[in-house]
Amino acid sequence: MLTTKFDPLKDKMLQVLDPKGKVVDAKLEPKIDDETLIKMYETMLLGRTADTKALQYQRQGRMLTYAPIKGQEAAQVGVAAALGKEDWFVPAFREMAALLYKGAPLKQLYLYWYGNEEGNHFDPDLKILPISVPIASQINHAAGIAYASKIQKKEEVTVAYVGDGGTSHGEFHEGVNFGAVFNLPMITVIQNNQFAISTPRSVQSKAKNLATKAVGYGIPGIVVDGNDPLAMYIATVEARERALKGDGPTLIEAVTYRLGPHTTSDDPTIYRDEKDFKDAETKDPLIRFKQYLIDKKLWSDEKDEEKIKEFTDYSNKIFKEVEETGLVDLDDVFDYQYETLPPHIEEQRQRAKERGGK
Amino acid sequence: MLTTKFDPLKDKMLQVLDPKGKVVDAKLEPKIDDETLIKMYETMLLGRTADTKALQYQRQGRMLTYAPIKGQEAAQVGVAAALGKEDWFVPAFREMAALLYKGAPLKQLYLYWYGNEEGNHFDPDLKILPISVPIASQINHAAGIAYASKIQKKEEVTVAYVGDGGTSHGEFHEGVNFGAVFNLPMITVIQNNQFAISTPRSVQSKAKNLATKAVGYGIPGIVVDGNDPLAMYIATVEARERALKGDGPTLIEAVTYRLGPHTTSDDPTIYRDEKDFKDAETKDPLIRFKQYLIDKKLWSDEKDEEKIKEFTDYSNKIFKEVEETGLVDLDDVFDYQYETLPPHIEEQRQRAKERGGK
Amino acid sequence: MAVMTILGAINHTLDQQMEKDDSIVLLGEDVGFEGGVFRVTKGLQQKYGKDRSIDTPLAEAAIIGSSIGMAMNGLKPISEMQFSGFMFDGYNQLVSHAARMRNRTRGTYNLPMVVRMPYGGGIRALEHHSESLEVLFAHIPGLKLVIPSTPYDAKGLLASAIADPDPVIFFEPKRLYRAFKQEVPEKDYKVEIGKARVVQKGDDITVVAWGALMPEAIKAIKLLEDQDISVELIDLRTIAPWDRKTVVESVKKTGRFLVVHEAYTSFGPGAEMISVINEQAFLYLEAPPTRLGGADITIPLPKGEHHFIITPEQIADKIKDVVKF
Amino acid sequence: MAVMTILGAINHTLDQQMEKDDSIVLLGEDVGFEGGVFRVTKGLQQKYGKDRSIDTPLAEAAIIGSSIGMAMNGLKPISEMQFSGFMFDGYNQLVSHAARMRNRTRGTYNLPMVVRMPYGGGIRALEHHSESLEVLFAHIPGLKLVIPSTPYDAKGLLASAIADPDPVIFFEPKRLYRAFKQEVPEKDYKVEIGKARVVQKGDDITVVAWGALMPEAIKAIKLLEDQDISVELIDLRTIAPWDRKTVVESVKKTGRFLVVHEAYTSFGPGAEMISVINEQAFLYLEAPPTRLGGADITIPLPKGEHHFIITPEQIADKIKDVVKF
Ligand SMILES: Cc1ncc(C[n+]2csc(CCOP(=O)(O)OP(=O)(O)O)c2C)c(N)n1
Ligand SMILES: Cc1ncc(C[n+]2csc(CCOP(=O)(O)OP(=O)(O)O)c2C)c(N)n1
Ligand SMILES: [Mg+2]
Ligand SMILES: [Mg+2]
Repeated sequence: MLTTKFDPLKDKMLQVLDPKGKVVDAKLEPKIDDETLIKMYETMLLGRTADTKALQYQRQGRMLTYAPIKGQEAAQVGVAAALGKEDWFVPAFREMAALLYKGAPLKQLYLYWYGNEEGNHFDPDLKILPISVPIASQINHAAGIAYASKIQKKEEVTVAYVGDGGTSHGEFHEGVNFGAVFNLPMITVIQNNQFAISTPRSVQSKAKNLATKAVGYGIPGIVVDGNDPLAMYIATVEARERALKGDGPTLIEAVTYRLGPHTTSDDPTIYRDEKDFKDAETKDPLIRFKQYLIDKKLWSDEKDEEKIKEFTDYSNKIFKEVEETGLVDLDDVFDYQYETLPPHIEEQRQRAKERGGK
Repeated sequence: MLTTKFDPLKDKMLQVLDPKGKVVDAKLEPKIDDETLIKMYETMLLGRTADTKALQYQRQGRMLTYAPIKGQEAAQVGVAAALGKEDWFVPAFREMAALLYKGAPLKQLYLYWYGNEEGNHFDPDLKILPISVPIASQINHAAGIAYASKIQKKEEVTVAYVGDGGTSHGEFHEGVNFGAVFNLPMITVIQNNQFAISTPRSVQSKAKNLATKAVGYGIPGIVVDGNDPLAMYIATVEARERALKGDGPTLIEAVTYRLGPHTTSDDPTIYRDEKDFKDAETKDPLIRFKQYLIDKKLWSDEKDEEKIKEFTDYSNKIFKEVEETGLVDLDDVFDYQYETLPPHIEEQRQRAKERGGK
Repeated sequence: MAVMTILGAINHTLDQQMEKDDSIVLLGEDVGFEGGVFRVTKGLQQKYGKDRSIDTPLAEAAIIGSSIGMAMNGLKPISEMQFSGFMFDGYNQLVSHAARMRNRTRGTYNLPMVVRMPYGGGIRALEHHSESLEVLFAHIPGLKLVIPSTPYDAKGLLASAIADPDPVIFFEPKRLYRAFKQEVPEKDYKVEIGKARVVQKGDDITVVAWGALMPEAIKAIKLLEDQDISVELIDLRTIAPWDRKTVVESVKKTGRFLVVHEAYTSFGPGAEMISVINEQAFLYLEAPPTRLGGADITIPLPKGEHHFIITPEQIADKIKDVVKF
Repeated sequence: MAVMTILGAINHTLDQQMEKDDSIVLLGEDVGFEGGVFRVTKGLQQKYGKDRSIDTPLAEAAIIGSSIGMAMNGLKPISEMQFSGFMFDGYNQLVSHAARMRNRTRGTYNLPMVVRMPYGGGIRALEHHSESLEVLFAHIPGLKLVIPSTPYDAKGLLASAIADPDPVIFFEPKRLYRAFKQEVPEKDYKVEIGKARVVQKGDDITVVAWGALMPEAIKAIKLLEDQDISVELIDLRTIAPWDRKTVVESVKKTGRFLVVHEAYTSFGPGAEMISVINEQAFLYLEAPPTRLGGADITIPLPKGEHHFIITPEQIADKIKDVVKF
């Protein structure tokens, strides 16, 4: 088992591809069909492109606060690719690439950051939860979903994401422990991007790595190179199998680096170490995965340029659609408070309409 | 270091005295002067006696809800005896014996359960915090106190107690982690008495022991026989030294068993296993510590009977005083809300007085 | 028909609903094997199994947070906070998620979930065991809050809460758990959420109360029997959304209003009712709409609790004050 | 005298107080090195060191809970909740401990601590970044809640909050952080907690507002300039304990009352003021005391936030309604 071989107590990190895209241990290399490999890379590339564009829109004053994923694409797509359609995905708020892979339309992801609740209005068949802003609280939702899967004997796994900062929060503790105690089909992925806004990882925990927390919950944990999609993939496949077999949850720490700002309101140059940052850039997940596909003759630099152009156009087109949706209707902010709106709120709606609200 | 030798990952338990009071490893036996040994035992015995009496008073309808300590005396006195006068003690709510050792008057401990806030009105020189009912929340107070000690360069350690149930709570996680991250002079003692009301320890965590949680915080942890006052003592001495040296916090799991009900409103026979209970009775901390002192010629059965009689009378006398204090004055429930009572609350007090409140 | 206490009625209703609907699960600290510290859920784990009557770790955010997840994946969780004073750790889940999931997802996910909690004082309990925190739920859009004062209503309101497609907070007046019995129909019936009950008709003053203070209000009216005061007594039953219509109509008739609650007075639930009466019945008022609430002090431990508890005498005096204004 | 924004005044006050008193420490998420996400504490770690300006783990219960411990052991902690919508994890510490420690220990321990949090909407922010949760603090005995609306008051109220021997919640109207500047004296001065400020005298109606809505109320009055309405405008400044005397005296004079707040209307802060006015000025009332609050809906994301935000026009219309009643 990977979680035994890469026991977090040994402080070793699971890696399949090195930063240059070379396979470090052929025995670990997963057998993924070409189509899926290409889908994985394309989703990472779409994620990267849409991310870059979102930042641009924001700088142009067209997009609101946005939380970039740059550098974290592998930590997301590697997991999503290992999931079935039937599995649940419970995001924090910085998982755009995983959501895209899971089938969320880019339009909705943009809509959300554009400030419209329609962005969280996913097709229920996607089994995606809405973005969760209160840090770590979503892990408890994942535990509940997984509990329901278990007792209703549904063959499905729930994956929840949380940041390195989130691991310090009480809700992380309660949620992961709940999953452990009831042996739930659940995977918690810590996207350790080294920062919680300006606060470095070292302020969150004195432990060598965050996956050691698994020990205290009595569940398997593993530290994975979060910039390596194949390592993330195999760690997830194993965790998922364990979950489906009834062997309970797994805690995966994806070690990555946030190459962008926390959000568009943030200036990372204030607090990050320039050398660390430069070093992190050389470990960019896209570089290594592209090289891996090129070596496998599944990709080329020309193709890459072509796709970036395509995705850029696509992002622009989608964002234009988003901008055309304009403001949220008055009815929309009232209609979903309850199934049946209580009379006094109905009156508030009417008064807002009389004032000319639409 | 004990925490290395008894690394919780090895799932070994630190013990000095076996259930019969024999020293299991002479190298571990601490050199405690006779006076202190006797004070330790006498405090355990006073705790036991006052506890038995409190249950009786309650059954006679004279005492309100009370949370007994029976079986947990060593887990408390072993720690308290290792502390200095300058150290802080942060209780949960089931630490009567530790509080007695730390200098809290029995009268106040009784007054608290009798339903009078005066019971928490300790002399500040005792450095005891009031009883904390919201589970695990007190650990964050301990972290704050220890932070203040550290940056004010006060040579003092803070000990916080929590139950096995409390380890599942978010506040446990946040508080212990805060202490770890800032390397604070703080010791967290988990009194694992096997139950949180009716809920068995196994429902709180899937891990083999609760001290393994230390691993995830990057601090030393240790599993100690909580019915062995000498084991608790040496574990605390070591943790305290570490704390004073600036080497940060320690997590101690004291493995014990709640021989009484959760509180006087509870009937443990519903949920506890009779065999486990009988077995736990044979591990009673008083039995073994008495024998140890007898073997050391510091105690005798006659002395024991004499002391029990003395402590019984003492408890009766104190409880009589408590009963004589009667109801809480009206002014007392208003006076301490703020340093200066806002006018509208002052009016509420006046109205209550006009209604005849005293 | 069987004669039941409030506690018995809740247990019976949980049983009846769980029997009908296997998507219902109970969860909370000690709710399973032992049936809760008050024994409200007694026997249900034995009958429905551990999967559906869950002893959880001591973790309120996990209890409410996992309920949310369960509700999103086909279950109808009914969780228990052991005492309302211990719900704080779960409060974030209620405010930030339970209240918002339907709106946040524009209807993809609604949350059929109930959170039960014993509330209120008067049982000589330890600190944090006596809170009346209505406002903390009533102020939050997306939540509902109901509080029965009789076994009949306990059953009917709980059945409605369980059937409700949105999250409902169900406060249980622990002081009344075993205080009295009432005939409760065996059949499955509902008491509508959002509808008050006129306990007694009257012309001089409208008195609104709920939960643990209903019996005290009734006693107060008894104390006034020899006075010539005709009281219209309303059991609000639902605090959010409360039945403005019934209350306002009543005040339009009586011209006088008193609301009685154990919650702290300042920024308390009564203030809301007074505000609405001002908005909707100002010209009918013959005296200032008035409240009698708990003092703005930490609820004292038992030996001082009498300074806090609201008595029938105090209610009667306040009624007289308002009528004599 | 220097010209400052509200944000600048808070930073300057923290600096001035920390310089005077080394027992003051700042703590919270990102408050140290970076100076907070709004830069309110900028430069203070550089000046006073890491021990006194602490970047904490992401854990609100630890932030407030450890503040309590610090306050018991000789420090004066000033903590920051990054946004008030994220304080829930720390709310238990505020309600169950900060508010109660003095009473619980009958005076052995008091807690000189301040909890700062930006509150309110109107900055086109993400979910949970726009809450106005006054009631959650004002309803709890043992806490105080202050909200400045000007740089001058921000300095004076913060200085008072720091000097206060009891816990004070300090709401910062983030919408106004950098909205305008005002002359702020360099010297250390205080604005008394519990004292409102009469912004403008008037005879026809008393309007009460605070924090982020003060500028809107002032604009509303401007909009009414050509109408013959004389408004007495009061900046409440302290929500708990609020200045009943100033407000009630004003209403006795004007006979009319409007309170404006962004908090949800139902069970909102305005209801409390209306209740007290009923109790203390009923016979002076010429119109129902009225509130204009946020709708009882989850605060919408930016593209729908305008449906929620209270505008000067709405305030002006409401003033007219009350005066014309
Ligand atoms: C409970 C809570 N506290 C504070 C915040 C404000 N906040 C938003 S993101 C963030 C940092 C999160 O760090 P991490 O968990 O590492 O996730 P990342 O942003 O790196 O993806 C903070 C403090 C919040 N959203 N929720
Ligand atoms: C936050 C919170 N939730 C629930 C309770 C109710 N309660 C009181 S004691 C207890 C069990 C505590 O178990 P444990 O931590 O093991 O301590 P023990 O009682 O065994 O000493 C519970 C659930 C509480 N006091 N606080
Ligand atoms: Mg991070
Ligand atoms: Mg226990």
